[in-house]
Amino acid sequence: MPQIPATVDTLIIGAGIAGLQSALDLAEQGYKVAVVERLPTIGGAMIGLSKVFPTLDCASCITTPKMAAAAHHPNITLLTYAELESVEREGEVFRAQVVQKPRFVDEDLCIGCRLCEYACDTEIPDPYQGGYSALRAIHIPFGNAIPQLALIDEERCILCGKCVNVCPTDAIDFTQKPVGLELEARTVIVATGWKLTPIDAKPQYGGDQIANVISPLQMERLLAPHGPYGRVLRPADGRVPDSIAYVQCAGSRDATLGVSYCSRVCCMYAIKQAMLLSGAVPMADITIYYMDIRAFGKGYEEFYRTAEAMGVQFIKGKVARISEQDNRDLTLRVERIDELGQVEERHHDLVVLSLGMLPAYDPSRLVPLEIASDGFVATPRAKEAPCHTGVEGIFVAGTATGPKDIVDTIVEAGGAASEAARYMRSQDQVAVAAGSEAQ
Amino acid sequence: MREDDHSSPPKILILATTSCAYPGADATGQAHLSYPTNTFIMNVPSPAILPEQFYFDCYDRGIGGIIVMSCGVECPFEGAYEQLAARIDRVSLAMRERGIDQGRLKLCAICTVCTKSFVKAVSDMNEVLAAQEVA
Amino acid sequence: MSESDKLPTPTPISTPSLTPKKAVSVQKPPLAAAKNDKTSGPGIGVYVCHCGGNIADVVDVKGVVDQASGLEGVAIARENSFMCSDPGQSMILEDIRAGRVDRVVIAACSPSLHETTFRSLLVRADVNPFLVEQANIREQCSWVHHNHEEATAKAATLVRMAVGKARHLKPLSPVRVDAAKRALVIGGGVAGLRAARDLVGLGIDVDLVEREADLGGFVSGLDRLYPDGEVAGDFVERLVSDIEGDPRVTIHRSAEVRRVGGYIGNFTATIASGASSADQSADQSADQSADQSADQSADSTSASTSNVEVEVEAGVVVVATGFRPYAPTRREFGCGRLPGVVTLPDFGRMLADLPDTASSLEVDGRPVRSVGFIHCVGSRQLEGVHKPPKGGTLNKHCSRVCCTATLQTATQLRDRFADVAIHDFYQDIRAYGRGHEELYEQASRADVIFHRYAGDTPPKVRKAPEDDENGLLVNVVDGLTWGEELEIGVDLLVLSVGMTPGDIGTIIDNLKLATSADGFLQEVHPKLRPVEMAVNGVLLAGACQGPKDILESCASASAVAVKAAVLLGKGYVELEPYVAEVDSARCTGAGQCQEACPVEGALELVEEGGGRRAKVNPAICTGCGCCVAVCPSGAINVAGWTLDQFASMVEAITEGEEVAS
Amino acid sequence: MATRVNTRLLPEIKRYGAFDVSACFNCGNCTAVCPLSQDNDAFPRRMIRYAQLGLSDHLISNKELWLCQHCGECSETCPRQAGPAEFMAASRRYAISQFDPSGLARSLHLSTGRILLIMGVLGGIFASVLLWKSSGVPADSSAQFSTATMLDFVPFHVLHDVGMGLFALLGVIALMTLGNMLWMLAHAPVPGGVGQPDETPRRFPVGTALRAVGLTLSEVLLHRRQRDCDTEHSDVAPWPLRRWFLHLTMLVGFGGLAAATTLDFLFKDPDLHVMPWSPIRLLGIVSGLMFTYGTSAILIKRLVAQPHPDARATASQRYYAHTLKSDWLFLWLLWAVSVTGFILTAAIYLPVSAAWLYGVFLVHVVLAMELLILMPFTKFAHVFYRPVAIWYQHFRRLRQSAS
Repeated sequence: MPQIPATVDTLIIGAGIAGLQSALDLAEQGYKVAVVERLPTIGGAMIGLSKVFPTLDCASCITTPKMAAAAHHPNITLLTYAELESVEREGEVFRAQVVQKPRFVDEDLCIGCRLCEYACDTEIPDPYQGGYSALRAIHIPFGNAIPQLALIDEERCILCGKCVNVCPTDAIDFTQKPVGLELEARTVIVATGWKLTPIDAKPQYGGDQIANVISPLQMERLLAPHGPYGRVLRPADGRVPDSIAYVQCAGSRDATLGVSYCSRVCCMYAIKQAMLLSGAVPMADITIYYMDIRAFGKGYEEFYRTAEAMGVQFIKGKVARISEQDNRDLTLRVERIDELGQVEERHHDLVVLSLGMLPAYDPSRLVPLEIASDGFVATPRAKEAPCHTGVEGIFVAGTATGPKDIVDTIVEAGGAASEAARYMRSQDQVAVAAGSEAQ
Repeated sequence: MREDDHSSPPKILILATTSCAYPGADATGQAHLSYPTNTFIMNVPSPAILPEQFYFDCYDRGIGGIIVMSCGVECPFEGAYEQLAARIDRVSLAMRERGIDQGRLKLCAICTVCTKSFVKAVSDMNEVLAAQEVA
Repeated sequence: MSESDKLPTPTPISTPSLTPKKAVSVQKPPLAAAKNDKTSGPGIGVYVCHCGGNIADVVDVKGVVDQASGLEGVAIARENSFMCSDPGQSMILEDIRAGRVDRVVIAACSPSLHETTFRSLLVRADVNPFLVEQANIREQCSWVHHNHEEATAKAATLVRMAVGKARHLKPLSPVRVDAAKRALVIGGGVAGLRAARDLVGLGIDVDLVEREADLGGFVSGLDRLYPDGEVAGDFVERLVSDIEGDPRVTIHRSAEVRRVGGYIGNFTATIASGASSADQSADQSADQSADQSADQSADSTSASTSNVEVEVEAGVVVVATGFRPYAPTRREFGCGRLPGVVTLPDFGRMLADLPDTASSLEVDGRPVRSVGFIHCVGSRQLEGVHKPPKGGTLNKHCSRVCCTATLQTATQLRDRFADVAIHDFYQDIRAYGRGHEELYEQASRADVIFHRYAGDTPPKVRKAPEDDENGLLVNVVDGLTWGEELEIGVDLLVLSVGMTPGDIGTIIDNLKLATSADGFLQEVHPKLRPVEMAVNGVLLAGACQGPKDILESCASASAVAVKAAVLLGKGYVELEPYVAEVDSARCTGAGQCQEACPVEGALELVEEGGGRRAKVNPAICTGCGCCVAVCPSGAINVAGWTLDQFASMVEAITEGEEVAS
Repeated sequence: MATRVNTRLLPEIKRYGAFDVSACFNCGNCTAVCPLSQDNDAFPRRMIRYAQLGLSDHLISNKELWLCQHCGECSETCPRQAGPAEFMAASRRYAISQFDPSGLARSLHLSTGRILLIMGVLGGIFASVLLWKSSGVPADSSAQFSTATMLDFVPFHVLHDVGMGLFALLGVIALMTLGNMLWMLAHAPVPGGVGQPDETPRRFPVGTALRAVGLTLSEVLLHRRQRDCDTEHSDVAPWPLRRWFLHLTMLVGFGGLAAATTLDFLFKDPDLHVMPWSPIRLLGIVSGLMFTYGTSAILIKRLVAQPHPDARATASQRYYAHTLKSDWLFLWLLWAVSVTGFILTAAIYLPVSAAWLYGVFLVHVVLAMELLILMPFTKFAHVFYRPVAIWYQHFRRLRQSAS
């Protein structure tokens, strides 16, 4: 068990890029920060991406230094694989109950050597690889996970004991139990992030039914250098796709899904993936079916134009229906709005649904704050204080307040740190004033 | 590679400024453009740091060509570019005196996104060197 | 100092010095200095990264490692799939801690990405952070070469060069500069106001400079703000009241930054304030019209009305100068030529000035029955379709806020005038933010009729015939109507103008700031350091960086404040140590160096030990090396970039040649 | 020549029931999701766009308006919940009003008061005429109710004359409105001119037209399009309750009844009592049963459905949320005519004798007359327009594939 301080200045919920940036910005000022993450590794969604728009830097290259910096910062305590149970205000401070889930591997003893992983015979689908490849029942989540600690999948481990035999430090402990922790913090930053619209949200698209209709995060993994196949192949039959389609707004701007807002990143990630695909599968035609191309950020419009010049085809029209043919190719039904408004059935052999962003979960169950009608954390003074929840001492960063790209997330994470620091300073000021009055 | 013989082509030393040309070379890499492998990039805050003798030492040691990729007038170091340009002129004159082909030294400005100019500068120098080899 | 400095703060804060130029010190290398001063340590560790497949797919990493392990001075050579990752870093850390290596060569990506990562790794290992050198075998090797053998050979040479340089690496220590816990915020718009408020909240005093007599910038001239429809004036007032009267903020109104210079922790600026606000605003508008024709600068001699100049000092400079709304030419949609063609900000003011009781809008005395909005005026411009202004460039960027601002204005117009026909000419509706799509739907449901035009066929506007019911006719090839040409009668045509970079030539020149292709200020890295400029201590808030709406401007202003607090919180700043150093023993006082030195005050000749010797002021020295090149006795070198290092890198390149010959 | 846009049409269409159509953001989902929308015969977005741009003639001249069978798939999947299916229904009502120069259809659609007034006035006139000519309820109220006693009550020649008069009037009105529609169909603008018939042919291609008639008949009689619709439908009922089946029973029932009545008129001695198994009467009875079943089932479905316009409601819930009074009028009329007819037929063959049956007879005749005369002005008008549109589509396609 790492040494957990009982009292910190700021409790940050979520160790994605937003939570990490807020943590670093506070820790650099000398504040003590604890970050609670429910997954066994920090890094959030970003660490699973291949490259990021519009600079096409590799996502790991930007995330890993921040992850490493946070992991090694003397003022930051990371609580991974830990579930937040509740946060309650107690006078000037917040009291948080956290449960450390059992890894069944002693965190102090594990050296991350992976011998257990090599010895384990039980394969489980690898969520980090979009489910396309397998992990062992005991594993380190992925190569650049932080912390580099093994954990056992409780559900699927068959208790054969092979890992116990090979572990050089005797770290494996099947008797581990969840451990409750209590933390006291002066401020809370909610950075709970997002999740993808379920792939089967729109039955007309056949997501979850048709193997060659995939999610954008699955495509990220197909494109990543350490992806499941090492190259881009169709999941259904392992063929190299000749014709790939992106269906925009497959999880957003659609009242029938209950998501009428724009998810803000889908246009750009589709364009980015299209560009990467034209490198990875040079012979493939890539088509993006869209309603509006929302390339609004710095350099984004230019990026879009570059993709167009590279030969990515943009077709205006919302795809209404996707069906599978006998050879596992796909038929998309779409109105050609940019032509004569005729109905066309177009064939592609791989389709990526540009799914949107939903709140990862509802933090109001745990933290006393308001949720807006879109399901994200409410920010009552959004214009001048986008990171303010309206509740004293509780701030919010990143996609917990709505879909956002990485640039905007990182800037807002700085903003949340700023708000939190300012709040704590003003508390101190009041305390000093009260102290001097008392004297 | 264009060269088909087994001996390796003459080496090109590229002095690339930290704030412009070095990122420009990085951008060329990020764009996955392609250029020959006889190129060796040396990161230099400002090439004005290198004395005249440095260039002659390089040729003496067998460097085929030197491309000084500076920021040009965008140079972040006040006044350094002017001194660099004057020095390159002097070196060039001295090269003629010593019988070294002046084409083997080139000064150009490469910005952080000048990927095409970067590749062109490299291929131009290679042409100069190839012509020289034939001669 | 204000009382905030007496407060308990998370870090010890030394009293800031307001006489910064003398408070510069070069510290003795603090870490493992003694051990590393000699060149014969345990040796160099070479660490070659696969970068997943980025490197390993082209370069035979194992081969590079093998070659490296045979090099002079190399103690260990290893590989890892991600050197920057925790396992990669731990590998290096262990080697250092076990005493196997005392300096490090990383062969991986460009140092621009991970130099700081590996430096801090060395700090963790109690080794001077400058004892690391990177060989760029990704951007400059595996990504540009495809032949495996040749790329591997080149990678090996790049590693040899790095090792050559590493043999001459010396521990360096940062130049420590006392920093004023003050910030100069240039621009009193939304971003500047918000930055000022957050900065004082984090214990940093502020000088806020605003060109106009009133604070609030562009937003103060608007009517209502999206997405909630708040009155712009109320919003600005709220921001202003946050800082007005705060003793920690000095507001300079009707003022301009004439000169700004210095370096992180120690910037100085000359602020010229106008005599009276009335005079000043007249002067401003004259300035602005002049801007469009000729090059302007804030320190032009014409501004003789500004008679008060003050000098301020600041630890950081926050550039919050905002943007300039695009000014359409007379060719564009008849702006300024046809009656009833206005820009969106103008239209906002028209609505704001309209009495609440007004039952109809009028233009030139005729009632407005139909209003058109054209998006992307001055944004998303295309080569061959749009003409750049004289000496300028096309605005290829998207201005981000105009779509939602237009939708907001259209719904507001509908609220006030139920019977007006409203047409919206767009390319893509970019209602991306929270509450924006809702505004789009609200506008649709309020019967705003949308027409989609292609970027290369913008709508055409002409005056309607006298007998027409409308004053203007707009013709558009409508992408939503199978490319049919439609004719739409309007009485008022509103151009949703984009954002263009502001006129901040003086500041850009003085501080040597970088701009991106779109003309806006360029941050160091959009994700790693989104609010910082490459010039240390210069921070970016709001739309001077690129189009941003109010929320985004405020978020970036807050992020700037936190960055300033991190930089200045300790009361001193540590600068990179790459400055000229004089070896007094070899210096002959010849003085060529001083002649060559382009920076005033950076290098002086002083009497020392019975002769003239060169002396460098490390806080001012830029490390350009002009002095190095001319020194006849080789007595000057720039720390971290010595001539020895360059020489051994060249040796490393040509090593193979010598063997061959 | 550019097309001039006006924005006054949209509010007008909304009055006919297209309440949400303004929300449309032209994504094209409705058109692409529609199982009947194909190639260039694409709808509903095209019609919505015409409405948005105020192009009334373009809107009502489109055969696609009538090709829609209102399955509701488009409304169910519309991302903005703009109700494209309801828009199509509203546009059909609007088109019916536009094809009718008298303004009667518009009144019926837009005003409940006018519906009641028109129904009352017409009913009053018909009833008065019949009663004026009536010889009164038979004095012997215990006499078995029969065709003969009915025709004693209102003499056959009165029924015959009034009926023929009404048919003649109906024919004139129908020809006029249908003529309007045909003229507009033939001049309908087609996006980009694709598929537009080459200039008016010198000779009307009779053969092609007849083949198109054949195709149309088979399609209408088999209800092929409605069945296509139903397979896509998310709330699928057992087949006897499916929309296409009910509609088919109504169509066949109505047709059978019309045939039986006409044959009776032409060939039957009014005074002769025929047994239920005589062919014409059997046709009438079976058709009447079907018709009654169809109208009743549809009415009940509509009455029990909770109208709900929002997303994720079932298609029929959304469909019924936007039913106008004029639609109800048409349905109730059909139902009332079928039910009264059913009662009368039953009474003829059962041992009953009641004075109120003559009242039922009067109501039956009056309502049937109203139904007939209002046919071109209510939803009933789709009986002509829809087959004509389908015929036109076949005709065009046949000609295109020939050329």
